[in-house]
Amino acid sequence: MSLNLLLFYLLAFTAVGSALLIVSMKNLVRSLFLFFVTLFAVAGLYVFALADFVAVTQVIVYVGGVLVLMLFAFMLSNKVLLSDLQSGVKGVFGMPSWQAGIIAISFFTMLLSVVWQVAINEPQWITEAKQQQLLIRYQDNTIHHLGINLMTRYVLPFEVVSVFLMMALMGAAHLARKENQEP
Amino acid sequence: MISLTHFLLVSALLFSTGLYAVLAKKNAILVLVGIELMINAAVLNLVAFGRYDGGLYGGQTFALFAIVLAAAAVAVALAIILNVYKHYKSINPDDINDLKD
Amino acid sequence: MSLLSVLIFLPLLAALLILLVPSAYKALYKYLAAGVSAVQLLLAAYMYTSFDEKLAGVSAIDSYQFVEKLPWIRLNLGSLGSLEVDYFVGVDGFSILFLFLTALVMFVAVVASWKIDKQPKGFFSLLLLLNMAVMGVFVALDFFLFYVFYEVMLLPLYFLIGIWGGARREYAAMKFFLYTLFGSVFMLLVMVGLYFSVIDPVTGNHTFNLLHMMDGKNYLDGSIFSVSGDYQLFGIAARLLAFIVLFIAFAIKVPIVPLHTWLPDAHVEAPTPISIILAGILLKVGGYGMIRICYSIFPDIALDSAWWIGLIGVISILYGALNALAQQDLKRLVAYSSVSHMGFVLLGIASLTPEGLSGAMFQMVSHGFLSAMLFFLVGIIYDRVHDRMIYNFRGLGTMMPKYTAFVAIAFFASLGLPGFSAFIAEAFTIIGAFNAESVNGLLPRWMAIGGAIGILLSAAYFLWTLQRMFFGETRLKGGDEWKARLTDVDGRETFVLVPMVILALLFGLMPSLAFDKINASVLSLIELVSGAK
Amino acid sequence: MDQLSQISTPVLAALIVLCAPLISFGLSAIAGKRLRSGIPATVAIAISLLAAIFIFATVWNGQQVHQQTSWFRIGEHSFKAGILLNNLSALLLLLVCAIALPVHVYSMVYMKGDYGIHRYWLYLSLFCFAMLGLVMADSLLLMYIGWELVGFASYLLIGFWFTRPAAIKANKKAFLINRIGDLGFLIGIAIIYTQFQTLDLVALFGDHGMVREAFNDGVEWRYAQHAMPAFWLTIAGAAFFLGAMAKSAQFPFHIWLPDAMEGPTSVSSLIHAATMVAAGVFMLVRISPLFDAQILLLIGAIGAFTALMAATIALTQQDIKKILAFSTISQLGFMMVAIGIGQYGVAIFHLVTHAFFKCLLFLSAGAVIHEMQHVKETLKLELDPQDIRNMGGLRRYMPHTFRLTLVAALALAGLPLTAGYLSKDAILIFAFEWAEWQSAWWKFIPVSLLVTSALTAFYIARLVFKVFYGKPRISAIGQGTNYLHEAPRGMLLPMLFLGLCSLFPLFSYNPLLFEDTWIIKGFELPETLERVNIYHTVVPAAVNGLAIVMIFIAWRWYAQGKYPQGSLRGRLYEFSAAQWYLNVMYEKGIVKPLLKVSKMLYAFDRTIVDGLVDTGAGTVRWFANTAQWLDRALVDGLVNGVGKAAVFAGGVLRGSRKGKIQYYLFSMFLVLLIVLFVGLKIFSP
Amino acid sequence: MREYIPQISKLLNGVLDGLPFLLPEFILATTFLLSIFSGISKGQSKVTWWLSVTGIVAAGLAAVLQSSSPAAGPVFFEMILPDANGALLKVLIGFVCLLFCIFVYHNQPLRNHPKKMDDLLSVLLAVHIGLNLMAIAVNWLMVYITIEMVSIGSYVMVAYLSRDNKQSEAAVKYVLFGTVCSAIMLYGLSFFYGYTGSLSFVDARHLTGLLAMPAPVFMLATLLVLTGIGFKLSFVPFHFWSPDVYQGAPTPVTAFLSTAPKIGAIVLLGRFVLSWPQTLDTAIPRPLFYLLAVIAMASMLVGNLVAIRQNNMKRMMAYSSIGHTGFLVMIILADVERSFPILFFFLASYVIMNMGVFMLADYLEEKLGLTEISQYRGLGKSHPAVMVALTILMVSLIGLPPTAGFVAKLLTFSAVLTAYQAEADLVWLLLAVTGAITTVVALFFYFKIPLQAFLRSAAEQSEQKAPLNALLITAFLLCLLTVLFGIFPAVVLDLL
Repeated sequence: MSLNLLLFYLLAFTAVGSALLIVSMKNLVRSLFLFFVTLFAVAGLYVFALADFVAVTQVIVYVGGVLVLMLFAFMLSNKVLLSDLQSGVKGVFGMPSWQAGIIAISFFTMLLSVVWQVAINEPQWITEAKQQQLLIRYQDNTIHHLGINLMTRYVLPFEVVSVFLMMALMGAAHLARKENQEP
Repeated sequence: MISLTHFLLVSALLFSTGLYAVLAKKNAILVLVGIELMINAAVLNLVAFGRYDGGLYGGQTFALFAIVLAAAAVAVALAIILNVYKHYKSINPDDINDLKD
Repeated sequence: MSLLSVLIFLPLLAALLILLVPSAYKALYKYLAAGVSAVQLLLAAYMYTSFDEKLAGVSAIDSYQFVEKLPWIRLNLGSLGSLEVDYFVGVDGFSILFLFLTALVMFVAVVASWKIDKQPKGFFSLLLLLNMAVMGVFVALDFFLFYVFYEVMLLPLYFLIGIWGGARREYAAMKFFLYTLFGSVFMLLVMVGLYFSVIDPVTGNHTFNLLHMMDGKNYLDGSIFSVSGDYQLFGIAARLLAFIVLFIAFAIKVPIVPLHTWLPDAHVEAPTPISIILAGILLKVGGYGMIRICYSIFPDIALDSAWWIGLIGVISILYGALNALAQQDLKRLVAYSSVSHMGFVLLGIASLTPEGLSGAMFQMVSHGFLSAMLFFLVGIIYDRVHDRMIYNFRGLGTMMPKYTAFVAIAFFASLGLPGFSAFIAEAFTIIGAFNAESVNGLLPRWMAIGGAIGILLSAAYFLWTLQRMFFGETRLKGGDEWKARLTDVDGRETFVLVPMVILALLFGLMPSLAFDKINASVLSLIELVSGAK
Repeated sequence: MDQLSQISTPVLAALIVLCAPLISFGLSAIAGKRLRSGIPATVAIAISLLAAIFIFATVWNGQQVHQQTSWFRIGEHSFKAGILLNNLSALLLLLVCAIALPVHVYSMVYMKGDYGIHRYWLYLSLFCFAMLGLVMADSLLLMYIGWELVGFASYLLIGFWFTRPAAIKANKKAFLINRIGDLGFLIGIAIIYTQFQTLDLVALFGDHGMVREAFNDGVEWRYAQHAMPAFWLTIAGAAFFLGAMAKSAQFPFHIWLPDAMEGPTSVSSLIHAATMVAAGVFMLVRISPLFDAQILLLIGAIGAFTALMAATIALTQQDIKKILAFSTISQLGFMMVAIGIGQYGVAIFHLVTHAFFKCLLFLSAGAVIHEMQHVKETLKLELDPQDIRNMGGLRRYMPHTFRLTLVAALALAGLPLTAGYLSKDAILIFAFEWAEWQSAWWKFIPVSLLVTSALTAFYIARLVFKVFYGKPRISAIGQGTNYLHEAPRGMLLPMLFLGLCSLFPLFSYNPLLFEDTWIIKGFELPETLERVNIYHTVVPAAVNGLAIVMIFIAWRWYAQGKYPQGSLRGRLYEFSAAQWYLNVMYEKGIVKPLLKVSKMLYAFDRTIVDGLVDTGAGTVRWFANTAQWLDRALVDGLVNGVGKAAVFAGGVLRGSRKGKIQYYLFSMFLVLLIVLFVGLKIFSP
Repeated sequence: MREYIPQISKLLNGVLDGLPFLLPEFILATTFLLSIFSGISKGQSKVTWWLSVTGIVAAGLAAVLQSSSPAAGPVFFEMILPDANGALLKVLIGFVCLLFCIFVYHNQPLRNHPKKMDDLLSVLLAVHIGLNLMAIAVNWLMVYITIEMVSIGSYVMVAYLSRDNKQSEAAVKYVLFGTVCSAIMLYGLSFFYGYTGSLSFVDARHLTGLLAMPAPVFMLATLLVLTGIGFKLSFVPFHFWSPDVYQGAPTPVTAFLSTAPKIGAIVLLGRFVLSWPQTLDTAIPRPLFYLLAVIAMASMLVGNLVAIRQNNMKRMMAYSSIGHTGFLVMIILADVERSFPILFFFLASYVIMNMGVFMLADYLEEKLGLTEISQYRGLGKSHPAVMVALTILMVSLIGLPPTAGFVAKLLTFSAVLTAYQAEADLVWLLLAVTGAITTVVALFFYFKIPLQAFLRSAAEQSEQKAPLNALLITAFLLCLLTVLFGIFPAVVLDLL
């Protein structure tokens, strides 16, 4: 077993484990902090998929943005919110909602079968890509590639997303804004 | 090189976990967290597949967009949850059930 | 704008006018409606007299009269071709009778609604809208146009029954609406199917033209309803299924057993003028539709299913009559008698003999006068005492001699007393049905005999009613109060009743008035259908 | 105008015959209550009579007159309306007018002062019009119209006093039973039309008419291209006979006629004795070529049975009009027998003679009832003026009436010198002759006729003796006060006319031999009238002998009051008095069940058929609920179901899931999983 | 870096080629920016309103121009396909947005909202851009972005007032349901990508790749992707949110939600489903086809049946819209290319009817405080014009002549029966019959309104006369349009 793989397993275990902990935790704040761990671990996994820029974005946007936003949201609002913990959770691995569990497990089974299909039945383009050496390599400068692609091939979505973000910003700001700002 | 299957397996686990959170957690914020987990699983899939897309970088680009969009969605969702908290004094999705048949 | 279009759209114009006239002048509405109906009646009468009876119509466009054909809808549907609908109206022997009948019954209905004082604006404008739709149905030669008019009939009726009706009017209105819509929605499907199966031989486009649909040559090979094709839908031959669907749609209107149950409810709850229209015209739409559409477009199936149609007719006759025998509500009795009498129409049509078909047509016209009259008569006592249970009256003959005379005339005319139109109709329906086995072997003879028994039963219930309500010593449920209110027919009512009596007599004594108009069409239809073998 | 000039004189006369009552009818209809006098109607019928005499003079034994005009067309067939005048119709026209006129005159007195008299004349004119139209019609369709219209007029007249429950019940019954007959007539018409494509009487039943030319080999009945199984010929005959049975009150459709006596007596005499009820016989004679052997046997058998049955019932009736009604039924049976044995001329002859004497009997009865009513009203008694038990000894007060009644009674009993003797003996003789050629079993027809004529003599004698002999049974009358009067002249004169017509001279110079009567000669071939066998002598002797014996018995019993009390009041008496319980049987066997069926059917209609529809609507609603349930609650239910099981496992499920977002999501995923699962089942190889 | 140099000019050309086709979006984006600035200023919202209306109208006109010079093929590296159909749909979307603006302007709560309505208009403009792009998107990336854009804009719109419990509840339900659906869709898309290496569904490689997918994967991935589209269209089983949200959201927003996103999403679905016949000339993959057929039937049935039980006007309309979505899916299946005029006519008439109904419902709600159908008792007498208009719209929604709804239904059946004639698959018949039956069923609930209004009389006669305003006039005009399009449908389709 290579170190690579070991590290991958470690990260994967961290990610999945922390995710499971999040859903089974009683304490909201702890869950949120555990979410940090998950996000970091997943970002690590991105790196293993040679998507270092994505990993960085993940850390910046999620950890720096989303999570902080969530925490701020709590802190800015009523204290009660913080302690407003969900009920029905019994113990660490208690089953607060076993129906949800069944659904999740069924889905997981389905996904497993899909994964298995992929494993035994590699998609054709991947095979071709492997043959033609179109893979992303360790030494590739992904930022370069992404940059150029974003400015050419993906320029339309890129620009649209700018409008999108503007709108989301406005919307969120509007919703969070206190009323009666104006007479 | 780590095989595709590994990634897919992890992503499937994350997705299912997120799904469980969405369905079971009695706190809207945690439901959002569950959604983020699902999105992360999808992104993981995308980058894992994207490794074979050396020419176009489709997977990674999509992943980038997905992350950004998710963040924006969270912002709005949080604002709305705060709003609902103002009215219901609760963010337990089960308590929010005035509208029904 | 041909005369026909004037006839159709005049009421619409009047309806708009009524909507514009402010409610302060509400007395004006009925005069306006009556005026328009009278003009229509004159127009229809003029058309009736100037109708050239040698021209057959049916499937030949050049022998239609008063034809007007304008392009209406031209929708370009991409590779689906273009959807072409024409405003195409014309009159042949079958329609001219109904046109006149409609104008007459509508006029009667307006006069019958003289005393409506609840929201007269709505009432009269809806009545006129209904008038337009019915006129349209009887002259449309384009399936799309026909369907539009057919459906437009429903809405005013729903409101007319629903707003101005009796105690259970909501139920009745909804039931009526649902029933008819149920029939027509599937008719829509068949219509669309036909559209895609038929092409206009001149332009090569698909067409809604009813006349083109009647010609087997215009059907595309391999299309759903192609004449030769054996397309199957749900395991049934497509043409058969289409015929059944259309038949049910019209049978609901006729109505036949067991699709008749809307009729008693609708009649009982509807206000008198609407009952008159329902029985006088709307039931005929069913029969007309069968002739114009089911039989003309699917002659092959019509031949094959004649036995069943005849059977349904006989069952309707007997079932309706027996049910009428059990009624205690006068209006319901008349309603069931309608079911019974309309059964003759089915029997006559199924026989496909000139006698039977003419008899059926004649029956429709005659029932138009007579049922309108019967409902009007029921309305008279209902107006006076708001009761129409047979057991609550007795010996009206002494108190209301004129009324009783009219009732007796209407009853005897309905039960087929010679001299009145129903006699000719029923006798020839029976004769035609009987004849069928010799002529074309479509109906067994016992069906004719079964129908004849229906005539006997109709005598039973009408006489029983006469005996119960009008003869004997006067005894009323409402006592002296009723006695004061039950005045004999007044001038306006006589004004309505007398023309109908005269018409029933006139048609009974001179059946040629009607037969001459339809003869050519009847023969042509029979040729069309028999030629399908 | 052109057409009018082509009309031949007899036809014009026939039109006058027809139109006179019609005009009177129209006049009465328009005038309503304002016209209460019967003069227009009487004048009209008088005009008709004159015209009828003219027609008779022209047509009798001369050329048949047939003229028609197109009425309407259906398809390729033209239906014509026209007038057919031959021996039969000319005779009947004359008869109808000749009977109707006296009845009109009689009515003017008899109905005087009645509240609804204007309606009386209206109806009477309608009846005359219809009856005359029926007689002169040249096609089955027109005949049918007249046929129905006379029934309608009869309905109106029976129910003339419409406030009397019995009257309106009776007229309904009469009309309905006649309708059954009409049904037969209509079916007959349908059969004829189907076979021959025409309804013209001349074309159909003329000397070389289609019916005679049609081919029938017992399997197939064929004319030109049209063919039917042979049994339809029999059915056609039976159908027409059904019509005749109802109209001519043959068993089992006779029950309406006694009830019809609820109408004014003058009406009974005209319609229910002389003319309308004879229309059945007339119609059968008109279409006689149609009948095959079976039908003739049937007609004969029914006629004979009806004659006997009605006679037995007449023996015990107490209502004077009922006795006469049953007598009429019985005599109509005689006519039917005549038709059944193929002697159409004799049937018509009896029809004519019977019309006169029976009409007279009714009018006499009317006169008597008139007086009894008068007594009842002046003395304010509770009595039935028609019950013969209340009468007696009237001979003294109403001698003219008595004498005329006697003439008619003798005619009915068939004693010599009367017209009845001639016609009745003719039937009997021919019946015996006919039976010679039939199997022994059919002897019952002449024998029963013989018995019937004996019974006839008895019951009519009973009537006469009970009414006119003995002492008045109402004590007040016997006490010398002159409550009873002779009938007024206005009534007596018509009766006198009829009485004269009931005697032999009108029909034959020979009072004893029917073979010489001109009416029969007008219909029959001479060779059938030869006195070839013993029956021509023996039968009259036997009949008259029997009749005299019966009259004597009746005289002993009723005139001398030596009635053997008790010994005769057995079951048979009851059976006869109750009119063979037929009414009860009809009521219980047909009317009640029919009403029950209709009630049941209506219930079926409301609950099942309509129920189905309501169920349809209900189903939609049910679907809606189910869909709702599926939509929101199936999953819930599933969850709850499993949840309940899970309570054991410690799982907890609280509260309703409605309106909860996670529950929506849950449902969505569940459906997704199910779809996925099903889809995989279907699409995975 | 270096390897891109030879391609760069080609890539830039690709970008430049595509630019002209985005004129409407440019106009909208500019208006969007301007609206933000104008919204900042204190004072009346009128400026923003006029600005937005101008922008929308201008964009609409640009789209009209575009329709006459459509692109030959996909532009922007197979991101979008700005064809003539797309241009027409943009016009339609613009029309909805315009109506929405009018609606908003006359809606008291929005107008008097302390936070003003400028932001709403800005969001609307952004959503408009999203919708426009959705209507022409042929790349999953674009699809995802536009769906998200429309969704998030809609969340904001629903939550805009948050006046009371119900409004905020609607928003939170909407946002949670929506984000879950989009997350699921993203996951599905990851498989689409993973199996084909491409994201554009006009790309043959993508389509063949999907066909080559193992059945379970294809089924799962397709279902997951459909979840996202289905959420926007709210067909069964992704419809759970819509009744609650429709009921809770401010009425103008409900009206908007029930129309505009459906236009974009249905076209999107159509483009995807029909990419096989159009690009590869093969049949739609059977699982997808049957799945959609079942979805169409289920939507028609569920929508119409459940609607029977509803009493709240907006809630009923939610189910009605589910039912109509079933019809839309049916049209899509019956081949959108051939039947685009049909689809367009259906959408146009649907927009008119729905907008009209909601405007009138809003009028009744705001002026008279009536939200439940049973409260409409006897309104026919006191407000005849409003109720007659509402009745006409209901007639149109049922699909009875002479209204646009009827022609729409007729055209739908035409498409389906033609499809049946082409391939005798029982599914077509089932679809047609389901459509027919649900039409009958629809009578039950649509006619509750005239039934209440005309057949019943009010318990107490309120003589409260509401004034005529521009909203009402617009609604009447729409009502007139339904009749006009019913009698002369060519008026609409001659646009094509």
